[in-house]
Amino acid sequence: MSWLLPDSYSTFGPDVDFLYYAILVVTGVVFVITEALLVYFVIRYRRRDGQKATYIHGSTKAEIIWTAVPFIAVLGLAFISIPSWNMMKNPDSVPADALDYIVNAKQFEWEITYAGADGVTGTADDISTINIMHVPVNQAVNITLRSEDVLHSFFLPEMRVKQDAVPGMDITVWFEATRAGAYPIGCAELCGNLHTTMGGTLNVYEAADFEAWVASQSADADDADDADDQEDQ
Amino acid sequence: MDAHAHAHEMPWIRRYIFSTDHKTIAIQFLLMSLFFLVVGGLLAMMMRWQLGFPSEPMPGGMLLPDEMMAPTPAGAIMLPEFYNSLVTMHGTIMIFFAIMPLLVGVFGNLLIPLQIGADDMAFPRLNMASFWMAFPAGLLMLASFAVEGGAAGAGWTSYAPLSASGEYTGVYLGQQLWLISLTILGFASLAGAVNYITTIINMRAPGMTWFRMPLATWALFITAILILLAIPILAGALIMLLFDQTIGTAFFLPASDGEPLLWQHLFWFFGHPEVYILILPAMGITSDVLANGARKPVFGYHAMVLAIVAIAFLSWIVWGHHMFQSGMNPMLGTTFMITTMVIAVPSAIKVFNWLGTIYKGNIHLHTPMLHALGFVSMFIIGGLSGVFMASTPVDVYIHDTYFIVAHLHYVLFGGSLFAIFAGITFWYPKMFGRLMNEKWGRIHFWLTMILYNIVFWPMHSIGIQGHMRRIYDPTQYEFLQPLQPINQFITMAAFALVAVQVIYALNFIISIWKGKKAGNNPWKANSLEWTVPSPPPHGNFELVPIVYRGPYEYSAPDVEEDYWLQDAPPPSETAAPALEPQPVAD
Amino acid sequence: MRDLFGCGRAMLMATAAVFATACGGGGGEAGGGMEQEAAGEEMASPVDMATAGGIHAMVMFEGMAPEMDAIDMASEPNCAARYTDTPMAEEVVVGGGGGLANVFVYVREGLDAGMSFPTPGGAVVMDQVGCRYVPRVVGVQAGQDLTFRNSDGLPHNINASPSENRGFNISQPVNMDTNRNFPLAEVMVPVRCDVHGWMSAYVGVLDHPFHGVTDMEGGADLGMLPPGDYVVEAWHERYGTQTASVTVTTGETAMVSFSFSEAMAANAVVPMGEPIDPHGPGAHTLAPEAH
Amino acid sequence: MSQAAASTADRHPMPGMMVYNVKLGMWIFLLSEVMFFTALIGSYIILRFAHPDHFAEPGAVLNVPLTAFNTFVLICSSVSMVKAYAAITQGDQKGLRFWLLVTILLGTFFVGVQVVEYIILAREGFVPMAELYGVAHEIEGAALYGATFYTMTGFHGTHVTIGILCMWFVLYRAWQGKYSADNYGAVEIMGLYWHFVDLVWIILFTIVYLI
Repeated sequence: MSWLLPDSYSTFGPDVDFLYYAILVVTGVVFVITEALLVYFVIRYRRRDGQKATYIHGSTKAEIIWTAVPFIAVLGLAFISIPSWNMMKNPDSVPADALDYIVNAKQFEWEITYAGADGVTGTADDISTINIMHVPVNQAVNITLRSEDVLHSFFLPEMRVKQDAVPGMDITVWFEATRAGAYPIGCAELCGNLHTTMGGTLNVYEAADFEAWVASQSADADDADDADDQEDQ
Repeated sequence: MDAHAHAHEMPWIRRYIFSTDHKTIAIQFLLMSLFFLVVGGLLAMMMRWQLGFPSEPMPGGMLLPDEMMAPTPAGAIMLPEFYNSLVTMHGTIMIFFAIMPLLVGVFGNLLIPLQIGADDMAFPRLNMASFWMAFPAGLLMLASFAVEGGAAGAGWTSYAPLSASGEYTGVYLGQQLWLISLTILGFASLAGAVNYITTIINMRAPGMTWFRMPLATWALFITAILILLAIPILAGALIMLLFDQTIGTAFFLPASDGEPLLWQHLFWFFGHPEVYILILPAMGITSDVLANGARKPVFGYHAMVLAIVAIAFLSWIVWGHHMFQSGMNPMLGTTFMITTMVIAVPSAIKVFNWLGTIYKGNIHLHTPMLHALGFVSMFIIGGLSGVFMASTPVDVYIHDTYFIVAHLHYVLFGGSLFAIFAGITFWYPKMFGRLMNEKWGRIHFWLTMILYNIVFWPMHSIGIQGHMRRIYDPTQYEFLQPLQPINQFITMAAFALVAVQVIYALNFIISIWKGKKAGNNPWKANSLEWTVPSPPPHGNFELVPIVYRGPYEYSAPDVEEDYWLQDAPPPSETAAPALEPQPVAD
Repeated sequence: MRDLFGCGRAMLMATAAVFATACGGGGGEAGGGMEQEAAGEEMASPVDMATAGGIHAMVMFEGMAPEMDAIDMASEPNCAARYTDTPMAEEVVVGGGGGLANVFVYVREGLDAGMSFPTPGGAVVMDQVGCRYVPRVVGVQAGQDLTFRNSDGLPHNINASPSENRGFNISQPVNMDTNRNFPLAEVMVPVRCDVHGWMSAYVGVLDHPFHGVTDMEGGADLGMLPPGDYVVEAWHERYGTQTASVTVTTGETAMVSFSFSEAMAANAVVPMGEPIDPHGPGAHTLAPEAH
Repeated sequence: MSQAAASTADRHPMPGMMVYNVKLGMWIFLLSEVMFFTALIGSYIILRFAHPDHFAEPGAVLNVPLTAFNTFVLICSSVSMVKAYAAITQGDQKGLRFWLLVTILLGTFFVGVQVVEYIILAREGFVPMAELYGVAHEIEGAALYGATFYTMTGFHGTHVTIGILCMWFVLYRAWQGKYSADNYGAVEIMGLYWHFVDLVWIILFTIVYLI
């Protein structure tokens, strides 16, 4: 039972993890102090017969202190969160050289489309996979997240990415993985009966391996197109 | 005319079933919501079975129909559809039919007239109607388990479009019953809220100024205002969703250009005030009990009132923090993050004031006091874990994970439910004339406290490891498989937690007949309900009470005892009271 | 506490074992095919067997069978592991002799107006094996039980979207059977699995028993009918429908043949959810290519 | 009516009490009504901003002159309600009955016109259902327009109808002579409700028909 985050492998990782631990420390200190005081007071001021409690109604000074201190603390936490939040979610923060992807969610699959050699989605050389996403390491990827039916939530725990997919909306999600490997993809929004099966795998490759994967896919890209046509029927 | 005598002439059905007496209605709400609390708890146990032992045959599952539990040669295995219904109905029943009626229906009805010195609510028949809408609404909600397609399965938040069309879930009638039931419950809540607000504004006894009201009444007053303003928003949203479901409109269906996010905005615009509806009365009850247990005035009474008002006000501008990852504009996310952080301040003020209240007290650790202290210690955890998700970047990671489940249960179970236990035990004499058993009360408290933490504390941890909420089978995800022993451990502890509640149930039932007779004021408390017999007669007060002071004058140096009833004339006026007690004017 | 608990579970397992024995441990056989399970007591059929004749349909595929795509089961390794070869899509399945399989052939028109047929007691089984439906196309009578069987032991979901009947969306997390029926006749009801996008199947629902699905030879028996003129339709998921008229005489098996070719895929109309009234006029304008 | 209940509701005001219970209760209830219509109107505004192309120009689909006249009728009914209230505060029983009846008739006329308007619009294919929308005629915009229009005006119409039913009850009691210059609470809260419904309509008319 651990309060430590699992390792992160994206450029968002340090920001999110720093904020998490910062809040953990702040709340941890408050937690220990308040709970310790509670226990201490209960023991120290336990019932003594024939004695009265001290008749105190309050203290304006104390009220001001414990209004102002938490106020400053939480506002501080809010303000240090803003830059990271903007970096993660603001569409303007997506690096210009990011690779374009489309992730289309539906009950209960992630359909992932990679733009292919021409770098534009929606063209003939697109590569589509189901539930398995292939990305290069140290390269930003720019995902247009869509949904066909209900809400889903695209969750990459190690990348510290989570974004709901909303039918009728194109939502921009981006991240940059920093280590090659295979990582889970999850659905974090209840999306129907078999919501639980809507998992997948994120394969992060070294640049060369990614090229090889693209090449292997482009070889049978025609077949993939046929398959798409048939699905449409 | 003598109301008191009149009550005894009334036929049985008017006295116990269709009663207009606020105390009887409070007991009706109590029995109803305890029933739903049990139901909600059992639903949670079935969920826990599935989470601890995914797709293993559930004991007793054979008793349930095939649409819920699939019969296999090995035994009955829970279906994902049913699991989703359990998730939905556990949340819905606990929030709308257990915690909310317990806090608002029971304590609102019982305490408001008694604590302000009124003979009853402003609109007693409306009050009766409120219960008789809420109860059938609950039965309708339960009945939805029996209809074709099963009960609603889109979560208690019923996010559209999953909830807006049966084609996504296979649940048609169940979802519609869910919507209708909550709409009826909404009417019941509104009837209650109008009643409470009118009663508190208009029917306070002479001398009961605003700042002489006990904090329980203050909290219920502010809660009633939140209900009054929030429930109609929910009703509007529910009706639109019902139209989408039944007549084919497309408010929330993107296929016809409806807006799924509109549902979320409406729901949480209601939903966040609702969250405080579920905690403010608990805070009020805790304040009353803590002062009584510590034999000391509440520390910073005015600050406590202001904090309640501030929470209520801020609760209207923080709803977006439920929607950080929903696709809402990130700039709005920043705004909501700041308002959300700010709402932590009044909660912190309350915690520090509670600590100030027991500081230098003379603490009597009776059962209600234990539960009140339990509330404070658990609310600290629930409040602090809320700071994590207020920070938007951290929320990206922990949103919709078990961290949220842990957080909300620390607030609703560790918070509200402990306060409810405190409140029921504390005011039990005013309902049934007797005290609950003290020894068994303490045993129950300690077992509950320990087991409760064993159940919910590890949920923070598995949430931090990325365990999503509302998933039917965690082992479907390879990265969650190492967490399965923790899930099993939580499940076992949860069973034990529910089992020890039998102690409370037995204590509650047996004490009705066998409990120690309470007398007027068993806890040596100050507020007006303790000046009348337990249980108070129909009409409550023989003479309209006159209030001389605030409700928390414990250990005042002016009197010998360590408590000072609100209607006790001050020593200087005992000879010639400025105000003559008046007979009740009816 | 833990001990107590384990004991409870052990007891449960024991109960389950007894239950399994009682049930004959059913539900395991993979491979499926259409099974008419124990039919029970048949109600009297209105067809007089003394005068009845049969219909046998042959559906052939002309030309080279189109090459099917490989199914990418990478997202479900447990299923992929069941195959030694790459599993191929089954949209067009042509047998060695040129027969076109998975064609639903049924009597579309010509039954006497007064005739109604008892609902068969046995269930039609549609199995899920290796993340495929086996069989892929079935015919059932309206109201007859259709058993969806999960033999994969991993979660499947069965999403049927009929037009006339009420749809359903049920899931099967483990090896199990689920029975459903369609009370109204319609051709066809599409069925798919939302977890595995490649899995699809079709159910033809008719209020009479005169239908069949072609095997690898392209043959299908439509059963014994009263003598008369009938319109028979053959339905294929890619090539659409063809009709032929056929005359049934006592004691004979009338042959009716259809042929499909890849060229038809281009402008095929594939009916879904079409209500069928088999009691219509016997003769019908015939499609030219049907003989 | 329970005696105990009557005693509470009509009890002599407590010290510091500004308005009697039922009137205060009505004000509080109307606050919640404000929130209800806020939810509906807010949804309309959000949907309209999100999909401006789906909402027709003012007057393109809806009959503005007819509804403007209808609005005038409803405002007149508010005036007649005031007259009824003024009459009973003077103890004028006849005036109360007359003006109540006028209010009822004007209200009924309003609802009647609304029903006729619905029928005409529905025949033109302007319905709330997404699938059936615009079947008969080509109507600009999408189903959101129909859904929001019928929901908002429909709920308002329901409120007017409930008001009319309550007013029949008040009129019946007025006929029995239950009200007087000292006892006119029911008429007053009836008036409060009626003016509220009227006010909501003016807002709805403005944003649904005119903007």
